[in-house]
Amino acid sequence: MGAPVSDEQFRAEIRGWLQEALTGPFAEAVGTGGEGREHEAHELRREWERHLGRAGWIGLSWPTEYGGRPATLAQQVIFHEEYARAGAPGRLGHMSEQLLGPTLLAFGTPEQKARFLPRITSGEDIWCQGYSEPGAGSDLAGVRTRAERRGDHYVITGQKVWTSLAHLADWCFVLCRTDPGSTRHAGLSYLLVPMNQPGVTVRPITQLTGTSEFNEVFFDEAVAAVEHRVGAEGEGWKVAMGTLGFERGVSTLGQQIGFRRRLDAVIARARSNGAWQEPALRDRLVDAYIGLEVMRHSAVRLLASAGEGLSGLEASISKLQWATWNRSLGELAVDVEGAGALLTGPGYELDDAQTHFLFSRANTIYGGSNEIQRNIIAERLLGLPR
Amino acid sequence: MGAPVSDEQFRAEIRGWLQEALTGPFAEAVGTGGEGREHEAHELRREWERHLGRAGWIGLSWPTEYGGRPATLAQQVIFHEEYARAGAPGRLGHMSEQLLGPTLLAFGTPEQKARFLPRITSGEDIWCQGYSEPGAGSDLAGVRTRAERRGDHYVITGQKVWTSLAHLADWCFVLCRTDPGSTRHAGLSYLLVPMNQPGVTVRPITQLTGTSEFNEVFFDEAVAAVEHRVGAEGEGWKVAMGTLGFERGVSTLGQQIGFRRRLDAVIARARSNGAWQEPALRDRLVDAYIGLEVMRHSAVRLLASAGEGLSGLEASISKLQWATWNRSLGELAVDVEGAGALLTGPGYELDDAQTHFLFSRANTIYGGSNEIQRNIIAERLLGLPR
Amino acid sequence: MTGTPEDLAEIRASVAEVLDGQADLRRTHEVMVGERGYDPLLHELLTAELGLLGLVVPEHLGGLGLDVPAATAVIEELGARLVPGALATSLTAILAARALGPSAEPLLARVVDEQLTLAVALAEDGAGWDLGQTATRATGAGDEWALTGTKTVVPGAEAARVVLVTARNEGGELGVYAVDRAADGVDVRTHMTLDQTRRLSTVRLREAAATRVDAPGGDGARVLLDHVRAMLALESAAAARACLDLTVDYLKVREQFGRPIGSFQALKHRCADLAVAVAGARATADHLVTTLRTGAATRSHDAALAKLVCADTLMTVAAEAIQLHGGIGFTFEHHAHLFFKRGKSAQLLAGSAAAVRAEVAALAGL
Amino acid sequence: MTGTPEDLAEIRASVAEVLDGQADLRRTHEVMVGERGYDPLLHELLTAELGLLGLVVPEHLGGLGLDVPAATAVIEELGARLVPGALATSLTAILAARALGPSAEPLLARVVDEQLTLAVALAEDGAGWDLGQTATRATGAGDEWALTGTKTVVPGAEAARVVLVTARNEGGELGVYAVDRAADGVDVRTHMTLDQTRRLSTVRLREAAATRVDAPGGDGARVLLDHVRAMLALESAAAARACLDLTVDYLKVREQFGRPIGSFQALKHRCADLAVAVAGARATADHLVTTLRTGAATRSHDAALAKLVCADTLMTVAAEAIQLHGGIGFTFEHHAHLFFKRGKSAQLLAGSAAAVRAEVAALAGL
Repeated sequence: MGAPVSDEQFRAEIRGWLQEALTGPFAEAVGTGGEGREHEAHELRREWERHLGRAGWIGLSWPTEYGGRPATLAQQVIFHEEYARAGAPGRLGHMSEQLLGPTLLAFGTPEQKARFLPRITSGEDIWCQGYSEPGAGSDLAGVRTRAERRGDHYVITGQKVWTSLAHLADWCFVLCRTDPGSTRHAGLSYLLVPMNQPGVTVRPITQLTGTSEFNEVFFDEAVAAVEHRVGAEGEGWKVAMGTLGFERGVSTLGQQIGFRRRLDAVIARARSNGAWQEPALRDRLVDAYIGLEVMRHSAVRLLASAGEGLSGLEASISKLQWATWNRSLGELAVDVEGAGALLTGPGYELDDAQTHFLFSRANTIYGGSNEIQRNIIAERLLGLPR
Repeated sequence: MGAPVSDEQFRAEIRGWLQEALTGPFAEAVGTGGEGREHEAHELRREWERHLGRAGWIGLSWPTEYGGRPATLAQQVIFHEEYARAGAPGRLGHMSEQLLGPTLLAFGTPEQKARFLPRITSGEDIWCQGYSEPGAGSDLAGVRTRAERRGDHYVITGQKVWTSLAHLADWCFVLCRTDPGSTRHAGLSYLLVPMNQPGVTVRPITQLTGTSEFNEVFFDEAVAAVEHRVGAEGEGWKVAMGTLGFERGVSTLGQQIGFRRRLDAVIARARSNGAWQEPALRDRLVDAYIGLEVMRHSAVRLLASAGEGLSGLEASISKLQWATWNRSLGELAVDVEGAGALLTGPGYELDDAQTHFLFSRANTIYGGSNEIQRNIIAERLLGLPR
Repeated sequence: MTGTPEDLAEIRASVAEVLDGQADLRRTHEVMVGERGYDPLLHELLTAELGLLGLVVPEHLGGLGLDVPAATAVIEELGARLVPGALATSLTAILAARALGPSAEPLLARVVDEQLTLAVALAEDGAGWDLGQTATRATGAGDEWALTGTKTVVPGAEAARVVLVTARNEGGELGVYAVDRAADGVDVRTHMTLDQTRRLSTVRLREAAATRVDAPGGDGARVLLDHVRAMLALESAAAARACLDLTVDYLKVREQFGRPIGSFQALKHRCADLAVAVAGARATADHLVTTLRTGAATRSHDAALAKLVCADTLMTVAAEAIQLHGGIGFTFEHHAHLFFKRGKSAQLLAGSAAAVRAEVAALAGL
Repeated sequence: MTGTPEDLAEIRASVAEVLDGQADLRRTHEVMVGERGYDPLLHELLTAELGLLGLVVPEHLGGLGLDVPAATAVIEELGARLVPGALATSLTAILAARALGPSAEPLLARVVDEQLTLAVALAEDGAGWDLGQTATRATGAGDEWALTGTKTVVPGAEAARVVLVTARNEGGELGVYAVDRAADGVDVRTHMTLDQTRRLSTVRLREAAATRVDAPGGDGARVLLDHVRAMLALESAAAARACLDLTVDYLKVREQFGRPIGSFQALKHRCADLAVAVAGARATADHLVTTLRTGAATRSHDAALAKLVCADTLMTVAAEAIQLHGGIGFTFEHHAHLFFKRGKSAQLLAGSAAAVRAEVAALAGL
């Protein structure tokens, strides 16, 4: 698995592998766990992570010593494209691979890398992200969760919110205030905290969809080893910001395939129920198609100029584009359905259009809200004064 | 003319008078001097002001001792409605009657009222407004034009911009800084300055329409009598703010008739050239109609609750609504024309659609930009913090 | 009570007081996830105890004889709190019945007498709200009619004792009929709904006994449709205002980056635009009330236009409310999503935007 | 010159340098109000002296033989400065001629040899840009044709020596013909235009001598239309970017209420949205260049889509530019309105938004 392969070979390989896996033992997992469907099929999807890991599909471009596999940026995009095209299940390992992994590669000690990365690439460990806090929202520098150093441990007390997968995760990467007198960006540290300990309580948050993707996590004298701090004490902000850059990274490009599937489904529905004959709806559908084409061209352009990865700025433009686009498509999906979209299944069971409509409201809030992205673009790309 | 008349009588009277005047000696003035057409037919429109004045149509609701005429708020609206419906010419006396008159009534000395108001109601004096300055824009408190007191006179030096009608006006009401050490709202005074004196120079500003409605006015040791200061020295801000309130007053309500005429003309054009068959354009036209209906209902609602006049807040909502609406209609007008709208007459002579398209960009800038109105609404109506 | 502005304000205030105590948003939140989806005790309180059903029923029929604005004020107060159930549809049906003239008097008398809650059933699969395509059949004559057909997405039916139904008689004429929910041949199936504050039902009629409510030769079905649109408009305008208030209040207290987020100019300007939209919706709804009160000929036009404007305004305000609240606005326990979902149901019920816009254009003679 | 990215950057830089010196916005402002409406000396400089007309003409025809991106880079640099005249239309016509294959080689050889500037005439009264409705007639055969008909809103004709014209022969087949402006039977009347940076002409042909440029049986007229749309797209994307830069620079220095107005968050957020739109337009235009370079089958689709997106983006940016500049942006001497007017001409030329959107949908198989 060491020798580099061509993009065509790579595509054929992942496509073939996905087809086999998803028509075989994981057939039931197809289409589960997408946006707004995080609550589905946990056991099966956990097994799926291990299956992916065993086949070497986790940690593309990571060093082989940690279980990674050589892959160009283009091949990473191909992976995401094929993954979406196949309708493969939503990744429980998303945080582990897209957020924590790159952070450890950039900032981790050799021991941390050796300990944690192989368990990510094997699909064994699931990680969750402990950044947001109640009352802080998009203002990450407002972190109030405290970590007090006692010997070779930190003792952590505080509360995090919007922690997806916390109820399933083995570990959490947590931004804590280690200098009690500090404010804002200073005095924060980046700690790796085991979830399975008495001081950690997870409480699911019920969302407007009626389901729970997100959780509150309470730390009540929870413990993390000092050796599991990433970066220097007080430098957690820098480490976390590095991770945020990765978050809006290469997977955005592959995401487009999923968007196209969604759009095609809405258009197909409009054609079958007559909504396509309604000029105002048809114009909105065509505009959605055009918007997706613009995003696709933007992604290709980024890819051509990216080299190692996306800068935060390009990522901000991309986030603002797709979040807003997807939210609009969600509304369009129910408008295409018409009044029939107002009826749900028993127990508030939502169909695809309804789920899309409701869940996509989160797109423009999480991972840096539209407002935060606009601040970043205005100040850092355009250079407008603070 | 002292006894109150019913609204019906009032409407019949003004309608009859306008018809007679505009089919008789002022037939050529019909349709001249509208938005973006301020440069048209000056002599005739100056005579028109005197004709209006002689017939008692200037100063509705002002005290009869100053040449005013009893009229309810509803009747003032009726006047504006009938005026617009008749296609009567753009008012050269707009600033005099809508801005200066109410200011003098509220803040003027008995002598000032006696001297200036009768010459406004007779249509003799034309006034212009000296508020905006280069570099200050919407920030009126940034006034830098200085007025130094020397005996019974002020000596004024500075520059004003966006002064419509300055080249025709007899007088200008000018906001000056009389306390040289002051900043912002303090230290300003409101002076009445004769335009026909050596220290005043008027230079027209050519706008993006290629025509000139607005001017720069240079004061180089121009002189104003101390007795022609309105309000106390240093209290000019309060006086000017009073005037701004009036500016966005009752005439807005009558304006709707003019908007409806414009909209009807665009729809008629769309019907005749086939644009109406284009669903996207038709939807925009119907939305423009709906938007105008909403403005009409808003105006009626204000009128019902207004009593004496409109508050600044209601005026801000109304300004934001109509300016944005009219600007959109301007763009729609050329889109209805299609590529033919790209051709002008020789010398950049613009037709109605082109004039509307270009000039309406000013609507959202002058008289308090959309941004200023949003600030006012957010802070003063919604109570959001500064 | 003579119907002066002061009376009207008093009625509104007293209803508001009761609702603040018994049916605020927190209560709506609880009620909507219950089995019934509405609060029977509140229905009882507002009808039997407060006599709201008789508010605008003429005195000679046993009502209080007040004018239209008394009922619309109550619809607005219910709308601002997104109160589930058949209270708003009852008042809507009563207003429509008033507009139908003498033929509807027996129904109005019965409403007061028996304290009947009402729903209005117009839409059908395939036809939607296009009255011309109504397929439900009415057979019979005089006072005895039998209705057969299926009405869909009917609001209020879960809590109503009588349903007003549009149907076509053997002559092809469209009319308005009253059906007792408890009668033989009436099957009401209530669905769970995207907008949890407004359950919707399928009403199946098989030779169900009915009385005719409108006078032959009139436009009773249109009167009914216009009033349903008016209900959606009034509710939406009131809800939009409540939702904006909720949001602005939050922006004043919520701090980020060391400042109340309501001090950030980008958010302020967006709120200002919302305030302009809300003011417009409110004025349009007020105008519609005047139209209903005076019986103006512009009723269909004004109702269609107001439903379009007010539903869109609520949707815009509620979508921004979620965004401006950030994460907390995405939680189920928060109220923002109730407004958002209500906005979508107001948009999609009683005619799609495209259909209603086309109607407005035609009625305006454009 | 081999056409590497470095070569391309060098060409772009050297053209930009010349234009900055000879054809910046201030100069555009002067030139556009002159009698001719363009700068003949600049035309001479860029053609005869810099040899831009030969840039992408194959070497065996006397050109430099560079690839498509060399010409599109020049179109973008001209577009960013709103340079009036026939330079962009010349390069557009040359790119189209290249795409037409061997049949167009004689024209390309002549272009280099005689330093011909070119315009492209497609639209007709009634037909607009609907190729199927083209009514201009071509009679003749082989190398000798005579054209009769009237083309309207033709950009570049005021400064071009040859006009490429779509016309229909006696068999009803649509083709592309080259007409010398100076030939008998050719009457070019140039109009004053709303977008003063782009004069438009009516070209009347009465038995005007012409040569056929495309090969029979091909889609030459479509190739021409696609390239005109590409020109509008590339110009607009570049102009949108220039206009945003202009505006952002102003917001950084202009002070109100004691602060640079660019520090007000509401304006910042609006600029951020513009930056996103500009980035999207630019990516879409870049993609179109790749399509033209590779001769991909998606040419018509990509050109239509890019013209729609880029023209709308320019219009949005320029409208905001006027608003964000405030009063000064409303003056004739300021540049903001030039972008605004250019945006409208890009929107209205080569097909209305509705027509182009419908084409995109059809070509995408939606």
